[in-house]
Amino acid sequence: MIGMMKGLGVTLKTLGTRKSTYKYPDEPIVMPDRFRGIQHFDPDKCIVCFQCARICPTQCITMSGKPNPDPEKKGRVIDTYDINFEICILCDLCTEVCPTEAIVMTNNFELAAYSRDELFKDRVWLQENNTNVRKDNNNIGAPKGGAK
Amino acid sequence: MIRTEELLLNVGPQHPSTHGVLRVVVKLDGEIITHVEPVIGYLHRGTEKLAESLNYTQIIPYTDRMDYLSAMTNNYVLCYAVEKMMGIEVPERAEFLRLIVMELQRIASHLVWWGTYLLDIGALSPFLFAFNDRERILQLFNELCGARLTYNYMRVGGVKWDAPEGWIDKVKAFVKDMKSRLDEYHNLVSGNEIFLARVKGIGAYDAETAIQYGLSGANLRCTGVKWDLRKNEPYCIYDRFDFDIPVGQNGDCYDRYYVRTEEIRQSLRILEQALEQFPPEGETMGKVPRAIRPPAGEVYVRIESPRGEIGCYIVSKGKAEPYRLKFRRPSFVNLQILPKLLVGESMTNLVTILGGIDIVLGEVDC
Amino acid sequence: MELDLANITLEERRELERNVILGTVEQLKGWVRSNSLWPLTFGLACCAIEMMAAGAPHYDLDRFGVMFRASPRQADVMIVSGTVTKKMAPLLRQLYEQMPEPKWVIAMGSCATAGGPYVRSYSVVKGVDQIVPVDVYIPGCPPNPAALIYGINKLQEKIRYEAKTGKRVTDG
Amino acid sequence: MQWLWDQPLSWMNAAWFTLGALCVLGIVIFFVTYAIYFERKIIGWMQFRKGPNRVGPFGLLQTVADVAKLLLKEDTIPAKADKALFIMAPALAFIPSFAALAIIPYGMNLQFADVNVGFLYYVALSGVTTIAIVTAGWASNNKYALLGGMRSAAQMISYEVPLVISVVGVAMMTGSLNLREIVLAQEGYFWNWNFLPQIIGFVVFLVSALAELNRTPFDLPEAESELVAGYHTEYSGFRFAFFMLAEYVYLYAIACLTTILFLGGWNPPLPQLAFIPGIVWFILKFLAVVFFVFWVRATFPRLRVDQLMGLAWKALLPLAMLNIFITAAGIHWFGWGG
Amino acid sequence: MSEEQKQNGAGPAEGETKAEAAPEGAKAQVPPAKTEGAPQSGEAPQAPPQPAEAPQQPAAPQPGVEPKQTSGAAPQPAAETQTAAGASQPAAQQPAAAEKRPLTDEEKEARRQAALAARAAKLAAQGGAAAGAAAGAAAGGRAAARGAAAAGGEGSEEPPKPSPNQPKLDRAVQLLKELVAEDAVEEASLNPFNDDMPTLVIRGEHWPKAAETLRDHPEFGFRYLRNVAGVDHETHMEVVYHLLNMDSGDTYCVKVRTNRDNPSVPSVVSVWKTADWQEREIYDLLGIAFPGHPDLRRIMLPDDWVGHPLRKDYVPLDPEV
Repeated sequence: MIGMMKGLGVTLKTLGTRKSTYKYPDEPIVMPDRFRGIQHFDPDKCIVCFQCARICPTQCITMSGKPNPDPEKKGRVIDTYDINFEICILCDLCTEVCPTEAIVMTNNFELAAYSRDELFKDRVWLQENNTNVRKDNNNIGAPKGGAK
Repeated sequence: MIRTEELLLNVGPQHPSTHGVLRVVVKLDGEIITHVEPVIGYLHRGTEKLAESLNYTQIIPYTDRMDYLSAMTNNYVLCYAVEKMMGIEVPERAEFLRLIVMELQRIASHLVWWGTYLLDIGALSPFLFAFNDRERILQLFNELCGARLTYNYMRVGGVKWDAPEGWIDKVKAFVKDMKSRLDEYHNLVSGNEIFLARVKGIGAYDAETAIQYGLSGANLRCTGVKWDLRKNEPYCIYDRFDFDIPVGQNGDCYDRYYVRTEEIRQSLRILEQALEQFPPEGETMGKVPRAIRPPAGEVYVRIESPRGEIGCYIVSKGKAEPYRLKFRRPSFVNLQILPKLLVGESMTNLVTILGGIDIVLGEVDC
Repeated sequence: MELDLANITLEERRELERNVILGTVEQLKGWVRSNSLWPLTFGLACCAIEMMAAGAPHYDLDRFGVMFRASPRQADVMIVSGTVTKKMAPLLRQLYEQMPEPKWVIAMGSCATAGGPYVRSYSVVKGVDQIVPVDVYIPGCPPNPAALIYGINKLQEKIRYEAKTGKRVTDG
Repeated sequence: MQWLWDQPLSWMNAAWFTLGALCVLGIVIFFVTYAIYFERKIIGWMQFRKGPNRVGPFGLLQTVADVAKLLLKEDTIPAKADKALFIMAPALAFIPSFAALAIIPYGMNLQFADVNVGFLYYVALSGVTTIAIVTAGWASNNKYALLGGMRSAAQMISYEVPLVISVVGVAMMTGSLNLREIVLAQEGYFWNWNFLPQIIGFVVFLVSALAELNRTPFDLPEAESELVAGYHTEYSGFRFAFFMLAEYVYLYAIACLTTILFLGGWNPPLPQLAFIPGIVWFILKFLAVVFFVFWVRATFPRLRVDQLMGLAWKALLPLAMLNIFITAAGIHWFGWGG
Repeated sequence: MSEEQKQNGAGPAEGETKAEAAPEGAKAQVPPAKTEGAPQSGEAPQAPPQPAEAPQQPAAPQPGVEPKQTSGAAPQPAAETQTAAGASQPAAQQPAAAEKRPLTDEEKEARRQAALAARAAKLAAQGGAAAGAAAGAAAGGRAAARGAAAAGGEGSEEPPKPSPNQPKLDRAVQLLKELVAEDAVEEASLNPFNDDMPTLVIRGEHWPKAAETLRDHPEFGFRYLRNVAGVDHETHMEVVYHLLNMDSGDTYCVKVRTNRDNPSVPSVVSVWKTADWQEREIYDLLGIAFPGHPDLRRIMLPDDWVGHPLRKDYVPLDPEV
């Protein structure tokens, strides 16, 4: 019987302790800085090197560049860039290999949608999604000294 | 004489206590089980076939999703295998981070097991107690690498993220609290006479059967065999810390319970020592060539995951993708003893024994 | 304002139906159904652990009246959490049919939404909406419990909205 | 209420009777709704989490929403189920539970029916529910339900015996089975309530009462983890609501009986506190017993079937017998009761 | 640069790849040529710096350290490998490795010898690969090539250090030859990546008997079967068993080969029960039949599944679902 009494004692003690429930829908939960939510894309930093598209295990990033409009600068500018967020597994490899940190994770996780085609995030959406962007974006995979 | 024919019962793939999608076809004679045939494969996602077309850095997210209760140990076994093949040196600080993270993961995994095992036996509160404390570990991981369950934290040659400042003190605080929480768990359950009546002497097997069935982890140690890869085949920096291996005597459900709860205490001990000797600075990534191409050959490495010995067998042909990647999954091997244990038991014992073996279906079906 | 009910057009009739007295009864039904969603425990893979964590003290689904029921007969919503393989698909369909009528489906995680990391695997059904009609998709792999709560709230809004206006919600 | 029964049976009185019955039904339904709500809240609090607090103010409308939703659900009857039995089972489960409430005295003259075989009446009616549960298990043509039904039949029958014998001690001390007289016999200070001299009887009564209610640690029939949902696996919608209603009405009945038989009904613990009306004491003791039942549900694991049977026949029954001898000795030598 | 350095690290294995990967011969041709470069330097970082074996570690780390090259090696050797990897040409090592230089010359001779033998055998293998019947010959040819390469490999290992497992390997091969059958062991080698785990390739028909002896013979005592893996090399199928002797703690790797068209390996469920499901999984995913298995059925895939997904030539029926 002693074991049962001790058990009852524990539950009674917990009755009084502080509850650890977040009041989520009323107050938003603050995620730590490194939290991997949906990506934020900054088109002018992008040098269209296709590293992120290549490293993505589920190949959900499809992008296309176009030659630079103003003649004196060489290289390519990003034209279309969309992430099929249905199959994105938030593994953070794309931000790791991006040399110019054009693509960065944000802390937003509220992304439930009623239909699947809302989950195709195109460049415009990714650009506007700039609330609580991740600050220290540790891209160890990127080649040292920027893109060579 | 009344002719009683046997009742074929499908403890279906969707069942609260089968820890995922395991179907056990059971022939019942009244209340006693006469024949058992577990059917698996409902979560077979073909990771090994996918891995043959992905390079090593891309496989790491898939290892998280194999045994989703201890993602860190899966990451480690893959990185360890590739590092062994390529002879890459992992810096001190990365080794320490890996050890701390793996031991935290072991505690989290044992907490989930403890909660769901007691939920199967009928007690409602332990499940909530366990998840309440596990949440703190998940928050630590969330701060460290940004995810709660699928971390993708380790890389070949080291770890991706260094510990944010203040993280080590948070882990120290957690370890101190967890000690007192563990005593409270024991008060709540371990002395409870109903629990002991439900668990003692159920599903017992001896050391010889355990070795014959190739069991590993707590299922092997509960029979008295002192075999823990952290001690017998040391990897990472486990040989610098002293901790002992809890061992049971007669291999029944209670001994498995005792061994696993004792293992949480031992992991806390390791964490304490590791946190003291944590090198203040040092880089977290070893010397790794840009494109990871292990030389042609094969390697089989194994480490101690919370569920047993997880092994990674890589056959490489020198290309960036493995030619063949096979994981030796402890839950898949441990589940084989279920039919042998269940014959002659009652329906309620089926749930107790299945809970005691502690399987995760993501790992069984891989 | 003279309105003879005999020869009014169809949409007027539908409009009438929607917001006169009938409106409040429908709204009441919508409020009742959305506030006591009993999900069927249908945990397949890693998302199931996050679903359990959502039931845990920190996020506590019980606050929304969400009580996990084991039998499909007493469940209103089926939260498909995890990878649906081809071997599991017929069983999922069977369970869906066993659930009594006002029922909804939440596809939790990118595996259930579109196959997730196993999109090129030979044995995975790419997206559970090939088997059952899905109401809310929650991306993320696995979506953290707060995202699941956000998804459940979105489903509750959808139930109330459909009860109020009678129109199917498919976007927005 | 006695003058009411002496009236000739006219249409007017019949209306009064039904009105009285309806108000008792109202009280019980009110109790059931808030028992479910408080159970979820208290068990939540015991597990570090808040219970339902978003549906109404503080979540008070949560159970109202649950019950209303269940009424609105589609009524599915499995194809090969035995239709008549399937429909009858929930009704058969609820009716005796509500009928058993007639004999409970809440106060000096607050009693519906003053039957002098009070407790026997209750035990007879609660037996009918066992049959209902077995028919539910059998009719829903589902293996899990069948197993659940069989188990619950075995459990209910084997726990009825210790329940009844443990009350024999009380009956011997008060010399009558009429609940009102039992409470009257317990006047005075709290130590001449029945639970002190009858401590063994009290413990046996509590344990077998938990088993009668199918609650943890004896909630085998609807064992969540093994038999999915026990005998009401196939029931959905309002039929399932009936089963839950029956379960909670029995909880109400058992809590009232415990208060009356062992905790001195409406008598205050100290005569000096007599200025507070008896009904308040009755409600306080009643809530204490209900809290104990919730508290046990949050803590204990479940017993196995054979252990459960063993406990009933090998432990509780001998204890109840022992209690009778002790009471007999007590009455004879120490002049306890009477 | 680091490519080559990695490539030539594993002399013996390289030989094996070349013979193996006949189709992409071109690529394989290039590295062996340079194998002669500096196998011993490749050896040093590759092979675990056994305290006894690593001459260039004058300050041997604490004697008790396990022969584990990951972290066990004291930082000093780590610096050693850093500089070695840093060096542009493995040959231009800094003085610490100098005294090993005299060894490389005659050892280089053995290496070239092995490479020649391997190339000759490969040609034979290529010729025979087409005809199924010749597969045996190819296997034989390849085996010879690997044997030679392995011998070569051993040869290269021999002089710098007699690997502690080498005598164990010979003892095992010799024991198996006596007890089981003369031609039971096709070949034996040490796996350089796995702390020199002895690897034996045993002929299919002798495998049940060999398994029996491996478990019961007091000298072997492999009561714990760790892992059973099926591998589909384009030219043949292979089932790999990893065995463990719990008391002495040493592990062996045993391989059994079978051809691709109707692969079959005798089942060892009677010897180790743990092989039951693992063999069913290999049958299910790779299609290798296991005669003698109690109930060989599909375990992972639905029963009406067509084909074996893990085969290299598997094409899924309904890719888009």
